[in-house]
Amino acid sequence: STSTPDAQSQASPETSDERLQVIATFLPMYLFTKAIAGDAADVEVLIQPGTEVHDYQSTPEDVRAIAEADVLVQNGLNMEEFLDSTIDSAQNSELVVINASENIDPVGELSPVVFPTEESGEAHDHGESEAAEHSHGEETHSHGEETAAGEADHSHGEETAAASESDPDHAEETVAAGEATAADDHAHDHEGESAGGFHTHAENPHVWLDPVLAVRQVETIRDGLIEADPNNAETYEANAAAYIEELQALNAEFEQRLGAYSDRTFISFHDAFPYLAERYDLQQVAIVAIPEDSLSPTDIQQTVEVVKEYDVKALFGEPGVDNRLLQSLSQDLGVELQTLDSLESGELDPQYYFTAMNQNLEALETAFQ
Amino acid sequence: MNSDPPDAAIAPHLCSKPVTPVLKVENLTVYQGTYAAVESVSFELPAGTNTAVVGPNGAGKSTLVQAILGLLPFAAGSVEILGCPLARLGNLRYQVGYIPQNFIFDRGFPLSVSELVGLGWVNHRLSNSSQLPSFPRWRMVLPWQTSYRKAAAIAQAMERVDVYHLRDRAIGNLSGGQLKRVLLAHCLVMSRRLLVLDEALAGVDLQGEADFYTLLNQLKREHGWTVLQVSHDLDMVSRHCDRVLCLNRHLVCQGQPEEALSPQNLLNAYGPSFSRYQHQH
Amino acid sequence: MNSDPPDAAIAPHLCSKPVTPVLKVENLTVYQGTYAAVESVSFELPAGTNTAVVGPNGAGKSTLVQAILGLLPFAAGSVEILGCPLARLGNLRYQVGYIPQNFIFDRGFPLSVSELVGLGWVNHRLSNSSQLPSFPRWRMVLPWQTSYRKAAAIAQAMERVDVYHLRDRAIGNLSGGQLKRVLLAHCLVMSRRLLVLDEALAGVDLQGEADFYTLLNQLKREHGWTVLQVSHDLDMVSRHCDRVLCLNRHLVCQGQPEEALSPQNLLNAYGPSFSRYQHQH
Amino acid sequence: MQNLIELLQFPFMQRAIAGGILLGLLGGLLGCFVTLRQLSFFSHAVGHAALVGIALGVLLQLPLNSMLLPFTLVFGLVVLYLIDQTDLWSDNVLSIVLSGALATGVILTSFIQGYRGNLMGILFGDILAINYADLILTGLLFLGSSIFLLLTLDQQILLTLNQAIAKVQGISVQLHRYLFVILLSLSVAVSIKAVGILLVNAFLVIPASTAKLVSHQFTKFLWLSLILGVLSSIAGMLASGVFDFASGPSIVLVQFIFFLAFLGFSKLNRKNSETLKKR
Amino acid sequence: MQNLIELLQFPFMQRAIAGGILLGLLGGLLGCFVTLRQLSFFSHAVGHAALVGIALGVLLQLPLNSMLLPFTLVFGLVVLYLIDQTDLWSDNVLSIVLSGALATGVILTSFIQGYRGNLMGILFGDILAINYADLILTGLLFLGSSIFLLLTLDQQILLTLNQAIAKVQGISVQLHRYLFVILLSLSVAVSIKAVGILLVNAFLVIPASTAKLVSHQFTKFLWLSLILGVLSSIAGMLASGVFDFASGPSIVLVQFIFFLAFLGFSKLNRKNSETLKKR
Ligand SMILES: Nc1ncnc2c1ncn2[C@@H]1O[C@H](COP(=O)(O)OP(=O)(O)OP(=O)(O)O)[C@@H](O)[C@H]1O
Ligand SMILES: Nc1ncnc2c1ncn2[C@@H]1O[C@H](COP(=O)(O)OP(=O)(O)OP(=O)(O)O)[C@@H](O)[C@H]1O
Ligand SMILES: [Mg+2]
Ligand SMILES: [Mg+2]
Ligand SMILES: [Zn+2]
Repeated sequence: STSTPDAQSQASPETSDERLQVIATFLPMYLFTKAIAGDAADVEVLIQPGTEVHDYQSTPEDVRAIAEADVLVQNGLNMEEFLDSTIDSAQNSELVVINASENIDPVGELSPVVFPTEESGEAHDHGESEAAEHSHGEETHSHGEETAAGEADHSHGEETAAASESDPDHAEETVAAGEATAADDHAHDHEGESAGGFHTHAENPHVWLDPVLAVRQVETIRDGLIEADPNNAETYEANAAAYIEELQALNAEFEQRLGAYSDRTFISFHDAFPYLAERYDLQQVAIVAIPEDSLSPTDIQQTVEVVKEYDVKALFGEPGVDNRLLQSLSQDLGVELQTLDSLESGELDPQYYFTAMNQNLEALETAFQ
Repeated sequence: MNSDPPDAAIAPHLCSKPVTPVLKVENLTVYQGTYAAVESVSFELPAGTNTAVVGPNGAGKSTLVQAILGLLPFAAGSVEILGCPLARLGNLRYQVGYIPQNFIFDRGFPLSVSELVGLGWVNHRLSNSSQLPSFPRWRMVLPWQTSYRKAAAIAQAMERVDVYHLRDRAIGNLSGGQLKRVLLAHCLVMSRRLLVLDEALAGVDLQGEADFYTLLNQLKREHGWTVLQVSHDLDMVSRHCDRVLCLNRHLVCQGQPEEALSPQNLLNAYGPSFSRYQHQH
Repeated sequence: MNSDPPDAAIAPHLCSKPVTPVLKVENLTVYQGTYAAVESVSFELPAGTNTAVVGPNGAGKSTLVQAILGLLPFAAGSVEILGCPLARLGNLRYQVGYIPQNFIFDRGFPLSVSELVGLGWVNHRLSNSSQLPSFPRWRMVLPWQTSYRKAAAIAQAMERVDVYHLRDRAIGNLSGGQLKRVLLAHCLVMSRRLLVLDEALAGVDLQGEADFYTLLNQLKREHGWTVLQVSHDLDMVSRHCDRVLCLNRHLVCQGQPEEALSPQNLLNAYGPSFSRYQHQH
Repeated sequence: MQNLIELLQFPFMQRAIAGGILLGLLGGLLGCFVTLRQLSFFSHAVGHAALVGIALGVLLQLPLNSMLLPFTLVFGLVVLYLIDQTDLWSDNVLSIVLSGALATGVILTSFIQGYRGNLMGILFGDILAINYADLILTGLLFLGSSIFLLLTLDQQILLTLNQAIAKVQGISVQLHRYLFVILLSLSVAVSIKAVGILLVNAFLVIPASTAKLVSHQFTKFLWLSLILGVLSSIAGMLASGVFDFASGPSIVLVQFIFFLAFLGFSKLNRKNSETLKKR
Repeated sequence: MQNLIELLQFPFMQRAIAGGILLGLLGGLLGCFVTLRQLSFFSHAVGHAALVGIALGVLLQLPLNSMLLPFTLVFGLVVLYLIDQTDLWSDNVLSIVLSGALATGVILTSFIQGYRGNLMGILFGDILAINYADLILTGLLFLGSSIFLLLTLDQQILLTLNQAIAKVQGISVQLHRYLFVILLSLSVAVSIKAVGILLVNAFLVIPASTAKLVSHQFTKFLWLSLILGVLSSIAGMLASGVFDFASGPSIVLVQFIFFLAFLGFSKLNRKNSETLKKR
């Protein structure tokens, strides 16, 4: 059997109608893309919400959809790494891949999963810990760039520039802090690099949970769509603008409502909210990095200490997951068990983002009261 | 002493009549896969007899024995043990001892010889070990109450087949003949009404064989045990058994060893080429 | 015709000298776990003899045989087969046939009788089947070139032990005796210099046993096969074997059946209580 | 050390150790028969195959927790039925049913629209997350199992050793086998939710196999298996406190080390006595 | 139907079918010995245990893809060694080594700095994502395996049936066993990356077991196993095209259905002939 690029190039024009065919990899990407595209393009989600990402096995229709699609929207930051070979397999040379996180500076270091006891006093001084995070973030990122050369060729400088544009204060702080700690953390940096040498999820991919970065993602997707389908540029602009406005309103709401609290430490089960935490000066304490991790007693001991020290009112699980650890911890400590939605599954309606994030906001408020 | 009538009295089993054959097989037909390995075989075993089943390889001897014990389903016919159809035998089942032709087991099984022998012991109210004084019948028997009797019975059984020195050995470490002896001890550990032995003595040495026949003879006479054994050793059979069944799918003949093992009958059972053996003997 | 000298000539094996015993065991000591099951046993088997190993259960007969064949490591002593130490036997190994006391296998193994018998055939340039005309020696033999010879040899071997009618049967569906016969056929499918049988005839019916002894006799006389067999059937042994080894951890005695199986020797081998058997006989 | 003592004062740590001990007992007891009946992969297979149960639960809108137990039971019964009906080895059947169920599960999940939550999450218990209800359930299960198994110990051994002889001795072989698988399924269902699939499988297999390496008697085997189960739980928890390792895997590692140590010991023993005798 | 024909024109579909056929052949061939040697859980266990290899790879900064193969080999050899050294059943040993390795892997991963996501991603291949390199590798492996296994077929059968007899006949039992496990490890390593753990396990176990149900001859068994492997791949791929099911699981489901059908057929056959004979 010969490879048949002809068969494929015949097939694509036949089946694709005049509208742009867009595939979003998983829920948040679908929500953003759908919001931008509206009715101007066909948007499909590849991984149905609720499917465990690693249980995902493609159907021929899925691959065919990729083969015939014009645009694929993915979160990037290795979130969809396991899809790479499937996308290759579809052999769609005309496919435009929009990497929604390409303008975003990822967090590579872990959130303080393990919360060092001796430092717990200083931890109020979030500036420092944040700075540490940033320096690691950059380190890992630059490394990632070297290897992922082909697809996203944006220079590092441009990226950070873009970042500082949209949020000048924050960016300044970032750069300054990064410089300040670069020398001190030298030894640690090497460890960071060793993790970077391993290219699966070296960066935390949960970008979409920060409304400001979500705006960035929406913009990236919008630009990508416009490039792929200039005819509908206005529609995309308009839809995106409306959605961004909503996101900004959401951001404002978050800032305003969370600003009222002084102790802003919250405990999540896995490390899904570092971007959100960073945005609103919250302190996320994650018990484990990824949900499949096993626990050591010290992890829990430190969690308990954090709860006591910061008088945390709530622990956060994820909706639909019966998390027994959080249940028994909340019973032991007499704190509430709330849910914080990481939006990896949910309803296929662009407005769902706001519903879920508002619920998250309320949940956080109860924790800080 | 003859076949223990008291047993029947303690166990007021619906189907046990005063004078029944220990085993009654009627018109039994058994399939192995699609092959009728045993066809319409009928016979009876009176209590206190030692009956041998002989026949060439593949004659259906093991099949017959397994069907009688309920290990193989049968297509037609009926089997009654102690006057009961197989399915309703219930608690009397432990009064039947069995040694299969191939005892297949996991060589790494962590089980000692004395434990294996002890597994033959059933802690049952009705158990009326003839070797030991029977205890009051109205009392519930709890496991620990019989433990000294059990230990004694195990020791005695092991001594009878001369494996007492192997008592703490793992069963996976026994030689072929030692294992056969241990299985015999397993059957001897308590009183049985029927002993079904499928080539149980193949692989046991001369001495063990002779001892065991002597023992069987004693148990048969003194305690009314009934024995059904499959064997290829016609010499031993004709010397020690009361009756012989010649099987070759059908029951070719049955009767006293002298008549059943007559050259003509053997010819019928083993086929025309059997004469060769007769010559050599 | 005596032990095939040509074979040795084709295989210029370093260790094969013109007149060597087929098997030479010297001072062999073998442990089973921590127990010395065989202690300093020495003997030789000249070509073309049928030797029996007898002894009580647990005497170490199977242990001895397994150590000779390299299935068990031995603590001391030496074994030479066809003049070669075991480890250097190499390609001559297929000239040894073996039937274990217990042939343990997966009953669901999808293998037919004729396939199992065929597994005994080794497609070797040096294979010099005495039943079939030997083919030119200078040619490379490819598998398909021998297939007709192989098929014929398989059929002949199955007929010799009377299992030809079972040829397409799965080996898991055989009766105990039928399986033993099939294993014998497996050994007979090609010419062997040494046949080691560990109670290979236990479970085979009278006719099969007699036939097989006749066959062995013929192979021994006509083709110089050498046989080492373990058996508990002293009658058969004294009737058919040339030599007897009495084993009870040590080699108690060896010699012609008449002398080796004398009451005194048996008493030594089987221990003092053996007299009982002697009485009954 | 200091830290360890502090840790031991936390209720979660106390619960985890208690849970480890109970599971060590339960696993050690059931494991004796699990290893001998070649069901080593039962819990593992059930754990994976549970996807189909959970997916069905979502599709039929039944509460998820209520699905695990019936599914485990059905899985166990199907496996046993297939073992009875075929000539195949148990591990073979387990593997087939596992694959079939997992494939069905994956296909079923594609019919689930907009479900929120992690389907397999239900299986990832962690011994540090064990709660009092789990402890009580496990305790009850251990009590029930030990009563059932010890009262019928002779029957259980005999039917594991050789079914033909067991049947002739009047043991209801099928009944006992099915009861055992039901017991096993119950235990697996309860403990997988409590401590996760890795740990359940290890508790059921490793202590009993270790005991099997050195035992020639069933009673010794049983006791050793129980003792090893309990000891490795305690040692594993303490090690995980001292070295700050994940607790579940630490326990498994301790069990594995015990296994290797016993293996080495038994080899060494044999070697020694052989060389002794050689002289 | 229409849709199916369209789908078949896509190269990914053609590759997947070709891959399915090759895997059906490779799995069917190796599976014959895998089922008979009680290694049904080998691929599954290796798949899980690979975590330790992956974690080591990350920690030692080695490229991950290069870790899977050596790890699989080492795993296979360790398992075989332990089977040789103990009285335990193969599935028992597999289960123990799986648990030990997985626990070690989990603990090792905790030494990895930074966010690490799911390390097992490498094991979740998808048959629709198979590429030409995979196809060629699988083809070569099949060629190599069939040459090796068919040339030594008699030896392989004999040593699987009974090691003592095989040894006496001059077969280097240990050598052949180790070679086979190396071959198996190679195949598993190559195909797990290509099609994922679920499918590899199914290909190695289900067609061969199905063939075993109805075969009384080894040659028939071997052929049937190969044919079933190939047929179920094709049927599964077509079904997944028609019903829009995930392709890998569809193949497994077809294999499972074949298994049940053959089981029912063999039972029915026996029943029929029995009732016939009864009259
Ligand atoms: N692993 C072991 N540990 C200790 N003793 C063992 C072990 N395996 C076997 N034995 C003992 O070694 C002795 C020799 O056994 P072997 O199988 O050679 O006897 P045999 O002469 O073949 O007996 P049989 O006539 O019963 O077949 C026996 O007493 C047996 O109990
Ligand atoms: N599954 C099967 N399918 C067909 N035939 C079978 C099957 N199992 C057994 N047989 C045949 O049934 C017949 C009876 O076997 P059985 O084991 O009862 O013989 P036996 O009289 O005990 O022989 P032996 O003296 O060799 O032990 C044999 O011819 C055997 O080949
Ligand atoms: Mg028989
Ligand atoms: Mg022996
Ligand atoms: Zn698994």
